[in-house]
Amino acid sequence: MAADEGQQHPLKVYWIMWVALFVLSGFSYATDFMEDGALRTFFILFFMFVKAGGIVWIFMHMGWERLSLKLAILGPPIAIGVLIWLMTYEGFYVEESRLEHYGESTFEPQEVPHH
Amino acid sequence: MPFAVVLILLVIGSIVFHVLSPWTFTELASNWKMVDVTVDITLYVTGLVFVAVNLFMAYCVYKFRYREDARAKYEPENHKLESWLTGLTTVGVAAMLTPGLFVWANFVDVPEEAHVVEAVGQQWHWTYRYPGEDGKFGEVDAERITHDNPFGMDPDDPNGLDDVLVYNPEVHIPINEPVKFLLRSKDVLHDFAVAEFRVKMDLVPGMNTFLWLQPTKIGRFDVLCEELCGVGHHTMRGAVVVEEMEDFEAWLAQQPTWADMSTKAAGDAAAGQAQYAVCGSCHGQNGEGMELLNAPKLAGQSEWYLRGQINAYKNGLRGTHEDDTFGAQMVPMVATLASEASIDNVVAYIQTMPDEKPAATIEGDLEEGEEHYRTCAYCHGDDGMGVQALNAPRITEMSDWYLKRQIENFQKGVRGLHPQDFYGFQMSLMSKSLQDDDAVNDLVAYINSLTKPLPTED
Amino acid sequence: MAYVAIADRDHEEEHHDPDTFITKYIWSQDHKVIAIQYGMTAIFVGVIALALSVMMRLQLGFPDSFSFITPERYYQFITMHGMIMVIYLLTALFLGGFGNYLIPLMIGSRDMVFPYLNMLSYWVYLLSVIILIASFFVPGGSTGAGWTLYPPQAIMEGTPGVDWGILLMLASLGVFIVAFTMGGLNYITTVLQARCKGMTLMRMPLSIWGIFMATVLGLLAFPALLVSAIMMLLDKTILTSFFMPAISSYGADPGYVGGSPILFQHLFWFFGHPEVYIVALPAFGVVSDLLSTHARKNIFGYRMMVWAIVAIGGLSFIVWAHHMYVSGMNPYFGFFFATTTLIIAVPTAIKVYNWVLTLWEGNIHLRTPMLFAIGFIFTFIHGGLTGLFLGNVTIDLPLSDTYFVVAHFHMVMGVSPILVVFGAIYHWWPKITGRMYNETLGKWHFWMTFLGTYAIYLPMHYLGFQGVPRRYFSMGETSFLPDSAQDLNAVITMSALFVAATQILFFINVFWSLRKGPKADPNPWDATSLEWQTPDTPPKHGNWGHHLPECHRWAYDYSVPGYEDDFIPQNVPADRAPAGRDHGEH
Amino acid sequence: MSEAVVEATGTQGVVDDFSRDKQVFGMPWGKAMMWIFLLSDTFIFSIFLVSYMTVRIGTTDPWPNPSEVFGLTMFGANVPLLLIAIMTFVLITSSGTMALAVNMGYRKDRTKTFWLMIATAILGATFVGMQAFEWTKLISEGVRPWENPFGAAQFGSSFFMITGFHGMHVTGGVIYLLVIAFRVKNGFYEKRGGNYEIVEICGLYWHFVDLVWVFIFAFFYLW
Ligand code: HEA
Ligand code: HEA
Ligand code: CUA
Ligand SMILES: [Cu+2]
Repeated sequence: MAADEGQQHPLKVYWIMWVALFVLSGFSYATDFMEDGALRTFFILFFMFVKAGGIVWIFMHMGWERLSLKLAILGPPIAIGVLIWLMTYEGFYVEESRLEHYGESTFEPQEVPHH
Repeated sequence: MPFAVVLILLVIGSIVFHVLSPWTFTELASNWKMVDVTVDITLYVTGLVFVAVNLFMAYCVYKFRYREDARAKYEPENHKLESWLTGLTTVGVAAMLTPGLFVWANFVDVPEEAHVVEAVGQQWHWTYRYPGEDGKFGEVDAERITHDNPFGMDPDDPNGLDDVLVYNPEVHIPINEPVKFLLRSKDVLHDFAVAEFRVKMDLVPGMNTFLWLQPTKIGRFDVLCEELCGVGHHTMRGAVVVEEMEDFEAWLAQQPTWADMSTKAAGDAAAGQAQYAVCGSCHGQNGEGMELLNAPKLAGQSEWYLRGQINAYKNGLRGTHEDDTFGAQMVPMVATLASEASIDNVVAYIQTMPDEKPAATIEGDLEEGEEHYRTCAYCHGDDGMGVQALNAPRITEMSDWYLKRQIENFQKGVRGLHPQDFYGFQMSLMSKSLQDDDAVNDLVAYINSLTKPLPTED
Repeated sequence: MAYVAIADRDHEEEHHDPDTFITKYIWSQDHKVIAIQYGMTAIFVGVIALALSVMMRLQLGFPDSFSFITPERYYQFITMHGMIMVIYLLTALFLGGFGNYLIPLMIGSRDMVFPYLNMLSYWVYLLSVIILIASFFVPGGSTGAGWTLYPPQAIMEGTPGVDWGILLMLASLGVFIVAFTMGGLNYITTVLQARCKGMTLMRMPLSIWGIFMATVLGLLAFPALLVSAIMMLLDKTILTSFFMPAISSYGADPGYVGGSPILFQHLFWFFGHPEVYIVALPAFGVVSDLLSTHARKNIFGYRMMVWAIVAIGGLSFIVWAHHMYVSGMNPYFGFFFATTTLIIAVPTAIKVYNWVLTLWEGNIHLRTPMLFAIGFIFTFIHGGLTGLFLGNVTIDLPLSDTYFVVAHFHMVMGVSPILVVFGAIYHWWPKITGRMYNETLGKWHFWMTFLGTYAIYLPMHYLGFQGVPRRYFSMGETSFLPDSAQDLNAVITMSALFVAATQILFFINVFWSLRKGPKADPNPWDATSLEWQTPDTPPKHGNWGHHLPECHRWAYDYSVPGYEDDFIPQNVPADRAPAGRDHGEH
Repeated sequence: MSEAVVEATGTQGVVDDFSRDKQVFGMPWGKAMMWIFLLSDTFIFSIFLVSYMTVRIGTTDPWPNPSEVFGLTMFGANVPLLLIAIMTFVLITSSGTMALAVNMGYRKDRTKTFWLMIATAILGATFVGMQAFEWTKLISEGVRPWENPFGAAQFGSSFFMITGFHGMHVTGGVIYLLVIAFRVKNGFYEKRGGNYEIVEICGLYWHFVDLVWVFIFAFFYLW
């Protein structure tokens, strides 16, 4: 793309994206009314990623950028992926160790006041 | 030319140093032979590389040194060579890694039948816990830790009652039996390490970690804390005694259980008064101490410390060094306290004595002294009233001449070097940073300037 | 507008020359001045850290003979020593110093893309240094938690500087990271977006590659440190429990509950391991250029060298827990990290081979910079190989937290990059100052530093084998250490004192050269890379006078057959000299 | 006009971009730098969230139920997450206006750009305001960074830290927006050859802040 054009695109895409974001947020908000479980988790993540993708791809114009930028920006976070992956194991390892040696928590949560 | 020579000499020198060096791994005392083997393998592979690459470099430096007429070869790349080297390196790496992973797999899964011992670390000493008859540990909780319950045991947990509690940095384990050390820390990170066993592991507060081994040698091995845990880090020592099964069981049988500890009756001051008569003759009827008789003030000293020191004399941890003439006088005296109970009674009686500030006998430069005291304050507290959790006794408003003599004893090794006097050993390490007599005087003078805080309700 | 690559927008308003002294030397936006400011500050703190190390050695070599070294101070010394050396000296010197100076010159641009930000970067760095130094003087002194700052101990009673020292340290680190980010964004953008005509990435000198990759690592790794610093600050100040479980400290309950100390270690090393490569990669790059230039030979296997740098950079993010084999983390991680860690040896090995093969069939001038470069190869091989011991999880069991580790990282970080730093200073000195240094002094400086440091660190490995723990104020009697171990310590201390003293030679050389050093000609080493082709020496503001250079070849056209000179500068067009082997074209 | 224009796409395109002289990405310096900065910032927020995840898994104390804790009572009924939902919509709206602003910028429509940016800034400010409201509500209910009556202490710690850090980003963004907006209005960039990429750069940052919120919303309020 050349200097004078820049990231200029038909307004329509923005409107669509905009509406889409509202709808999707509506959905992810709705997941709060589902009962817990794999399905809910799936939806939470699913809508999260779709929304995130939309913002990055359309609003941040990533979709129109060249592949080289896409890779340069989306590549490095893989490292974070590894960190997340391993830290889940670490978290559970710690928790198990605690349950085994220090026993269940004795904390009684209070009712959440409504106002 | 000289450079090439130096490089070659360095390579040869390193090898010679390695071969001749008396400094190498301590004699193995556990089943972890495989660790040493892995080290050797790695040593050979890397040693080979070290020699080869450096000699080649030396050769280049010599052969291709600058010459007027010479001209370097223009050779940007040589894929064949590069892939060969890459391949070889990969092989070398694999050769080192593979055995390592196998040994680790072995380390990770603990044998089912392993005896379990819990090593508890805290600033700056070790204590231990055995599961007792039922083979089950009672649940613990850091928030429950108090002076009467140093292990944070749960009083309502039946599994805990028969747990054997060893409030002492020395632990015993049977030889040729797999032993799993469960590691727990009360405060900060520590690390349970025994050089001869080859394995070590950090203690992490808020969770339990572990290591396992099978001792193969009878003997007594130093336990070192190898994770920085504050100013006392280097003084945090302990010992593992490896002995035959029956000796081990005999020893274990003598150790108190949680049930014993929690039901232990408090000392009876009235009863103690009678026994104190003996002590009184030197230490004074009110425990105020008598310099002439070299008997320090006892009144106001915390009971746990008094009890500890009386036992130290009884068990030969103190008063046995030939230069410890005054300490020697204590030995027959404490012999008169036959039973644990009698000790408790005397100590209880001492607690009832009026606590007057003794007259100062030592002058010194207070600024200097304050500077020196910074180190002491870490354990004895800013007010010098002592910190039980750190086994640091009260030093404020106690006999200053005695304080000075003990510091000197620690420095000279008259006190604190008995292999079982772990807390004394800490002082022998710490006291040495006082260089000369003046330093000691300044310090003691400063301590004289400290005053006992007014009693607070609670 | 800014679209147009810098080469095409070569009009003067680009760089309004500074006139007054202030704008020229103090609030300068010229990358060269900023580089020198960075360098001088870094070296200044470096010398402080050096002094600290000497005091540490005094205690270790001759225990309890110096009343001013108490255990408290000792632990403060090692902490500040480590932290300063790694972050405030090497990171700042390589990236802020050499990065700033070399990037624009070597890729043929007028300056960093955002000079103002660049200037800010330095002043913020200076602020972080001031905060750091201040922590020596606050009540309780600087923190003694070790440069790894592991909680709970770093913020709990029993540690020196637990009231103020630790706060200032964390604050200083935070500020440093801000400074680094400002600089780092500049370096990366400049390398990616502001090269001169004909300067492709695959034509850049390896120095730039090393610095570039190190900066990338920095921008991705420092966040981990920043975040953990923030969380530790909160734990310390308002008693949150990120890293703090329920504990009983000094017999009292400080009121924490449920946090995880191991989490901090993971975050710290997720930063920490890339960090060690942040100080290594620039050294790798620079040393390649020194070797090639002074051996009059093209660097061997340029493309492999570049890919190795990239590979090391990438891998360095998935090996962090090799610092935690015995930390009590999930033990199964050992398998993963041991494997990834040893894999790193392969790209690194490639680099080592290529350095040596660059000497092969070269025409080697053993000038001071070259001496340092070759010395680096030796010490780095040694340090790297000991790294393989530690990387192998099993061997780490006995060796972790002993002097073997100390020996490893000093060999690989405490001396190797330092040798490169010196070599680089000597190498670029003529360009930076326009004067020559004293060759003989330089050579002496090398020999003493090189041999001296080897004498310091080689014996440390053996203390480690015997099980002497690191971070020990004194050993006292043990059942397993022979008394000779103490003698060894004394020897180490001797050599440390010696080496530290010989650094005087360096500074003498510097001042001598600045006063009466002979005038240097623009390209004393007959080097090919662009910084040596500047119209004036030292280069003026804007570097290139009126026309930016054009790059026509890679940086290593030394001794190209059929050309009488044994070097062809990068800006010599192909029609005036043989093209050589150019990596620019594919 | 500059030969920086290479049309090859896909892998070949990547190769071409990286083997080109002068510059890799066909974009202004400022924009390239913003992207790189955002990458670094991504790491910051990721690590915040990873820590949050780890402590949440690790603690044995019960984790408060967000949809209750963050619930609001409207017309007698307790509507879970109502405030958060509103905040989310506010932020999305602002993203929309920002996107339009960028577009208008390229059309050199200064007044529209200006007003759209102002709108974005106002929405951003609203978001921060509502966050402040939410904080006060939680604090009034006894939630503190170091403890809370509903469960694990880490709940409050992570909540205040992460939303706080995000809030700071928003606040910073609002200021940034205002500065640029007024420069646009005053024709600051006309003197600079009428180039309005700066608006897009500003937009990149703003959208990123929105992006982060998407993750916080999912991980903190829903999960
Ligand atoms: C410049 C800094 C630097 C560099 C480059 C390295 C490089 C490496 N480091 Fe080191 N390391 C540190 C700085 C560095 N390290 C620091 C500061 C610490 C301590 C932090 C602290 O706790 O305070 C540390 C600690 C440390 C540990 C933790 C020890 C412990 O605490 O228990 C480990 C463990 O795996 C390790 C491993 C390695 C490895 C495998 C490499 C590899 O990258 C080395 C690769 C190089 C080579 C392999 C040599 C060249 C190759 C050849 C000559 C080819 C032939 C090779 C074969 C055939 C295999 N290092
Ligand atoms: C770049 C890193 C670096 C450098 C150069 C050094 C240099 C030295 N270090 Fe250290 N050191 C560390 C990084 C470094 N160190 C780290 C990270 C730790 C761990 C801290 C911790 O445990 O928390 C440590 C710990 C450490 C210990 C262990 C303390 C303990 O565990 O109890 C010891 C003990 O001998 C030691 C000694 C020395 C000595 C004698 C020198 C030098 O004196 C050797 C000779 C010096 C040089 C050859 C350098 C010359 C010049 C400069 C360094 C500055 C000036 C620069 C220019 C002019 C360009 N260092
Ligand atoms: Cu406990 Cu070090
Ligand atoms: Cu590492």
